[in-house]
Amino acid sequence: MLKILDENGNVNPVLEPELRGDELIQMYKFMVFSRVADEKAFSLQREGRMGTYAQLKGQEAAQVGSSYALREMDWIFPSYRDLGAMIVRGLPLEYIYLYWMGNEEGSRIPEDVNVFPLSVPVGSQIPIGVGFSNAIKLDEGNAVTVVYFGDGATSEGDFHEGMNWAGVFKTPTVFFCENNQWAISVPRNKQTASKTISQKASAYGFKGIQVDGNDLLAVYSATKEAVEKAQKGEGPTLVEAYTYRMSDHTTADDSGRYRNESEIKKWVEQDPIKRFKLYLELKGLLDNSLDDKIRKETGQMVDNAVKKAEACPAPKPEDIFKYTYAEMPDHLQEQLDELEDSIG
Amino acid sequence: MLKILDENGNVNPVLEPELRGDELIQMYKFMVFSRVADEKAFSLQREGRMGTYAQLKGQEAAQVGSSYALREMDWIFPSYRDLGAMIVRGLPLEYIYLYWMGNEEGSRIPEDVNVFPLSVPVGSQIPIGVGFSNAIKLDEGNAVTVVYFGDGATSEGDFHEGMNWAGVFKTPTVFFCENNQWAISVPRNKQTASKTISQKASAYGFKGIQVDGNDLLAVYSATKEAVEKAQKGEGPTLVEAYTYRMSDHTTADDSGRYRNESEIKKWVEQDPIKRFKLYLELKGLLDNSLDDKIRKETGQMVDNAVKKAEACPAPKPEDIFKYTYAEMPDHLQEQLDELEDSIG
Amino acid sequence: MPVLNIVEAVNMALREEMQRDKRVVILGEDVGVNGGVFRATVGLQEEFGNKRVIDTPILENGIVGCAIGMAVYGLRPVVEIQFMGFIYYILNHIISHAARLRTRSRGRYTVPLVIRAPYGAGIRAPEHHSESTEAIFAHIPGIKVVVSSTPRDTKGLLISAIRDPDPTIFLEPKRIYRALKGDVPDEEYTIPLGKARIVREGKDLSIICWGAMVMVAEAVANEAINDGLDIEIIDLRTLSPLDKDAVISSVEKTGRALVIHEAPKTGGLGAEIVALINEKALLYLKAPVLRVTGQDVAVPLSQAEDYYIPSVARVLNALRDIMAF
Amino acid sequence: MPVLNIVEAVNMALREEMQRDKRVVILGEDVGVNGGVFRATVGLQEEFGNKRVIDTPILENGIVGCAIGMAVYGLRPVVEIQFMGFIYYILNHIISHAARLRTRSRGRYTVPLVIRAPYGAGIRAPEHHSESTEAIFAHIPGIKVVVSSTPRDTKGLLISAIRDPDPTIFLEPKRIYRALKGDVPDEEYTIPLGKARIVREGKDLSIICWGAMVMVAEAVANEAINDGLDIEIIDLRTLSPLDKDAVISSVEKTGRALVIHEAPKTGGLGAEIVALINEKALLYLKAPVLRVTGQDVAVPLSQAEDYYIPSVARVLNALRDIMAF
Ligand SMILES: Cc1ncc(C[n+]2csc(CCOP(=O)(O)OP(=O)(O)O)c2C)c(N)n1
Ligand SMILES: Cc1ncc(C[n+]2csc(CCOP(=O)(O)OP(=O)(O)O)c2C)c(N)n1
Ligand SMILES: [Mg+2]
Ligand SMILES: [Mg+2]
Repeated sequence: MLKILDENGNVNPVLEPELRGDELIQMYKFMVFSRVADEKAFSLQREGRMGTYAQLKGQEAAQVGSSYALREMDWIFPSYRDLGAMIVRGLPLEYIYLYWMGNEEGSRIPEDVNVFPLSVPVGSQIPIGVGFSNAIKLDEGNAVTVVYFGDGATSEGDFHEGMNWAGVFKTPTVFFCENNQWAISVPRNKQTASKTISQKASAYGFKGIQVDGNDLLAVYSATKEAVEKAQKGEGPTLVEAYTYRMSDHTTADDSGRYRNESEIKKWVEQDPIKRFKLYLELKGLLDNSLDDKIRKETGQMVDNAVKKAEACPAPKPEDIFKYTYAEMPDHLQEQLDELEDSIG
Repeated sequence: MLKILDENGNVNPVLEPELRGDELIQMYKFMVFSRVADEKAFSLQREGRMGTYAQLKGQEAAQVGSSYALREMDWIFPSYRDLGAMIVRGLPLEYIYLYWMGNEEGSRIPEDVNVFPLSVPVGSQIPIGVGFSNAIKLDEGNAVTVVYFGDGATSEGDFHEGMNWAGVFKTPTVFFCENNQWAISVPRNKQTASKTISQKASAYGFKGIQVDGNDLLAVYSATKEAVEKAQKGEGPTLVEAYTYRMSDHTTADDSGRYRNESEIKKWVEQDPIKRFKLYLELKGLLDNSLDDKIRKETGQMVDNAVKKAEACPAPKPEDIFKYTYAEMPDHLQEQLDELEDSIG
Repeated sequence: MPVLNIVEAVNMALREEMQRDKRVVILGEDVGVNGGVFRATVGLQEEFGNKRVIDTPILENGIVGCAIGMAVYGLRPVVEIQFMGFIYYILNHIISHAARLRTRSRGRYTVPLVIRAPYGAGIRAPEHHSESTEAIFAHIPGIKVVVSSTPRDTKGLLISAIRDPDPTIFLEPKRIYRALKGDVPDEEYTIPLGKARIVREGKDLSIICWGAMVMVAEAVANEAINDGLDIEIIDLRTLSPLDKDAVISSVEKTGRALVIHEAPKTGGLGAEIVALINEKALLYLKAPVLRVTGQDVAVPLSQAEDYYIPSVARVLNALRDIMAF
Repeated sequence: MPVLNIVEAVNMALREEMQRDKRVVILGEDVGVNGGVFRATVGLQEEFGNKRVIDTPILENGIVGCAIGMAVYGLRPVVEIQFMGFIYYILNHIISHAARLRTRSRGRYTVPLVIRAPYGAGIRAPEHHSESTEAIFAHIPGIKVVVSSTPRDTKGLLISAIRDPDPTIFLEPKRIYRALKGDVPDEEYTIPLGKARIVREGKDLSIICWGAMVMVAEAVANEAINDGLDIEIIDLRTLSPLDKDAVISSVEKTGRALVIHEAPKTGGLGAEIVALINEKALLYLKAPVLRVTGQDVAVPLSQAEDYYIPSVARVLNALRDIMAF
């Protein structure tokens, strides 16, 4: 397992990636932002201001480290839990909030943001992302596609077929598995008898690598290497980020039913933000006052996103019809009329 | 790649399985029977007496060697090409002929024959066979299930999900892949970038083994070992039989469109029956007169099966209705009446 | 008699059948330790162990493929698909094997299998968690499709489905999973598959519906009293095979009919019911049979969900159109 | 004008569109070197190379998943599913993504994708090679479903489907793949999706059908002349969205209608057409609209296949029932 930072923030100098101080701070900010935005979403849900929501707590390094390693032109295909990755790629937080508040406007991704709408059917974004990267290759583009998915998703046929396709056609794809040890209530060792997730890549003729998913630098380095390899035409890589889902599966779940407090505690000690903070402090890039400032600014940004999301008008009847096809067929117009009639 | 017999019939004495002379001759008979039955099916199709048919020519050792390694109680879940395996397991040839002649009676497997009806949707028999073997395990039975499939089938989600299930639940399953180098027109190296099929097992936490699929003894030994392991509760094995489809994909195919005569020639030299015959001759178990006798008897048996299959009456209208449910619902009775009305 | 909600009735049916018949096993994602995301299987793994209540990996297609194999062996698997929105993965195994193994093998191999899935909109669930695609299944020969609409029916129908020798898709209307409570007999009972329930007798118009729409129909019937209308409500209970007689005799009596379903209109099961009435009772009809259904769009996310689900107002409009015809 | 069969017309349409639009790519099992198991893509890989005519591994679900990704990128993938019997694997990607990406993303992401599949019985094919499950697709909002029945239509409709900005399932009736020949203009032309074709005008009864059933309808119409009947035949051409006007105005004229399809009866698209007529033209009806369809059974193997496919005799029986009503 690739590890660059230890639990106390000490870096392995041989493996330390070349990143400027402002970049490191930026990554830290993204992690903090993800955490705060995540916690906010949780309270919004509890207050009845948001629907079911899937928290990412504990997976900030995995998401931020991987997405930060991408270039402007690259694309991501996230799962439902990947708020952190989407944010880093430039999707304004209010979009993600809007989606979970039950408004499709949240998936009207801005034209210049290379993010696919998050996918709910587990693993289904994998072949779509692979096909997209295959199109890039056919079109002789330079971009690389990262597909995000969980450990549970590796059981689905979609994972297998996407991996197989990528291997055969050597697509510029990075398969990024956030192995957070749980798929709702099913632990990783009951999901597959494979020793690691990363070794599954060999069944498809390419490399897999397991990294400490709570180590921002390890995640960043492994992803960057995979992206570079893909971009050079050397095909796909599977990156397994070994991490942990610190929260319940979603706001509708109660993980106390199936896992121990002690396990969670152990992992809380491995908190990826804490570890990176220690590293930044050791490097002299961060102190308490800067941290306070970052957290304060983050809080404001998140509040701002809540405001924007809540200010977005609710869908009108016509909105549920008019994007079904490029042109609205007669029968939908008829159904819209009928609906409007009933609303009066 | 496990190999026990070389091209000239010389055996590796260390690996030679313990089989009596009559058993060896029986296996030889099964191979010859498969070949003759296969060629007969081909001519029946050409004469318009049978529908599309998928020949097994070249895969006799793979099918006979594997199915002969099973015990009475074991089960097989074949694909469309597995006439040889089904025969060995006791399914009378006329059943298989009847099926390809377009009569469902061909899949009315006799009660004492542990053979599942052959499956056409590529790979779909895999999870079914795995589930069946899981049921054996839950029921604390001793039987083992062998699922047969091709190299092409390994690309399907069904393969992946079946393998994953077997790994997680340690089911008594043998995955028997007849890697015949082609999936219709798609060669093995375009099917998956994996170096071997057998290595795919490691993605599921169990062992895979590649054997020379034209070497009856190697196939037999590897399967037998896998069955014993499964029976002892040690879980599944993937056996890759490296062989060759000497015929077209089916009688509806023309492989001249996508592969070279020279490739076929090379493999014809590897003919599994020829190789095993040399071995038997070297062992003094077979001579020309015995061989002639075997071939003559085989011819008669096959002709007999043709007669039986052709003597089976065509389905009556009610036959297409009455097995849809355990009890025929009213609307099917109504539809049957309407049909009979129209026939007069 | 205990007063239970639908989830609890599911649980009771499963427990009783597992006690009665050792061949019954439960398979699904999170059905074991967690007791199911809707708690329908809660307590069952404790009681019957993890060989009979099996937490599976995430592979719907594989679960059903494996369950078919188990059913062929002679077990009685009951699979939970977590939400109907994830059921499409299983279509191939249902169509190509479960539904036709009996006829393929002329009765030698059979598939006594139940697939349970919560379905329908109305609980502000995330995307893909609100679908109603029962019509797809009702079009597949060789399987049965059952939808319950009360706690009492849930237990009786689910037990029948488990005992049925053929594969059954058993749909549970999650909108009323907990919203509706009712008496559920403790003792063993079954409700036959293929028989509709007359929820309420009436003489002016027949509403045909199932699942959560039965409640909508009841609300409509109550409103319609103000218009002086006496509405009959038929809860189909089994969507395949359909209880044609129940539909036809009701329409012969009332001369007017209306179907409500949550699924999109075009090609929904409402069409089949209209076609049936047209075929068998055309001369009794005083007006066209209308359908009030989900629209032909993807089920919207929660903010617009109410536009999608047939509302009392929409049904009343249709009803008035029929009466005014 | 060249005289072509349907397979050749498919080939011509694909070739012309690939020449016209570099974004068009073909994906499928055996579509490249082998030219397709029905030869529909023959010669295309030679002409356009293996980056535009792509032989895939065997993974229907994955092909469509990947093709969706390609379409989102901006390519115009045309996928061949070798037989409709293997199409069920793709349902999840069609329903959960292809059909709803436009509405999910409010128009930001779209899926200009065509899925071609030969469908239907009548060629003595092996098991699973004779299905007609178009009704499943016609029930999915957000996609279009097209069926051609002549070589000329095939070219024009397929080109329209390829140019359409939304996902289309394009079904080719393999029973008449080669049996039917006809003029196919060399030059570019399209036939609009969503518009039916009046195959033959008549005043006594409307037969509504598609695909290989059009030929059956024509045979019936010829026979019916002996009964003194003048039959109108409507070939729907597009099953979703339906050309309601064509159906309704025909029935308003004739007052009698009959639907023929190969799919099982219950929940087949015939039901939708009956429901439509009931909704919009009830007062014009002189008799119930009848359906002559495949039965509610698995398509039998070849020896019993003819029992299953709607025959001229069965249609004539229904027609006489209608006339005698
Ligand atoms: C196809 C499908 N099946 C089931 C579900 C229900 N479900 C949602 S998340 C989840 C667990 C996924 O686990 P994993 O892939 O490890 O991702 P994580 O939630 O841990 O991020 C399940 C079963 C779904 N969304 N899609
Ligand atoms: C699900 C499915 N897709 C496509 C087909 C069409 N088809 C029949 S056989 C075949 C090739 C299978 O290749 P392989 O698994 O290697 O088996 P082989 O035919 O070589 O024995 C294909 C694509 C099918 N029967 N089922
Ligand atoms: Mg997980
Ligand atoms: Mg092969």
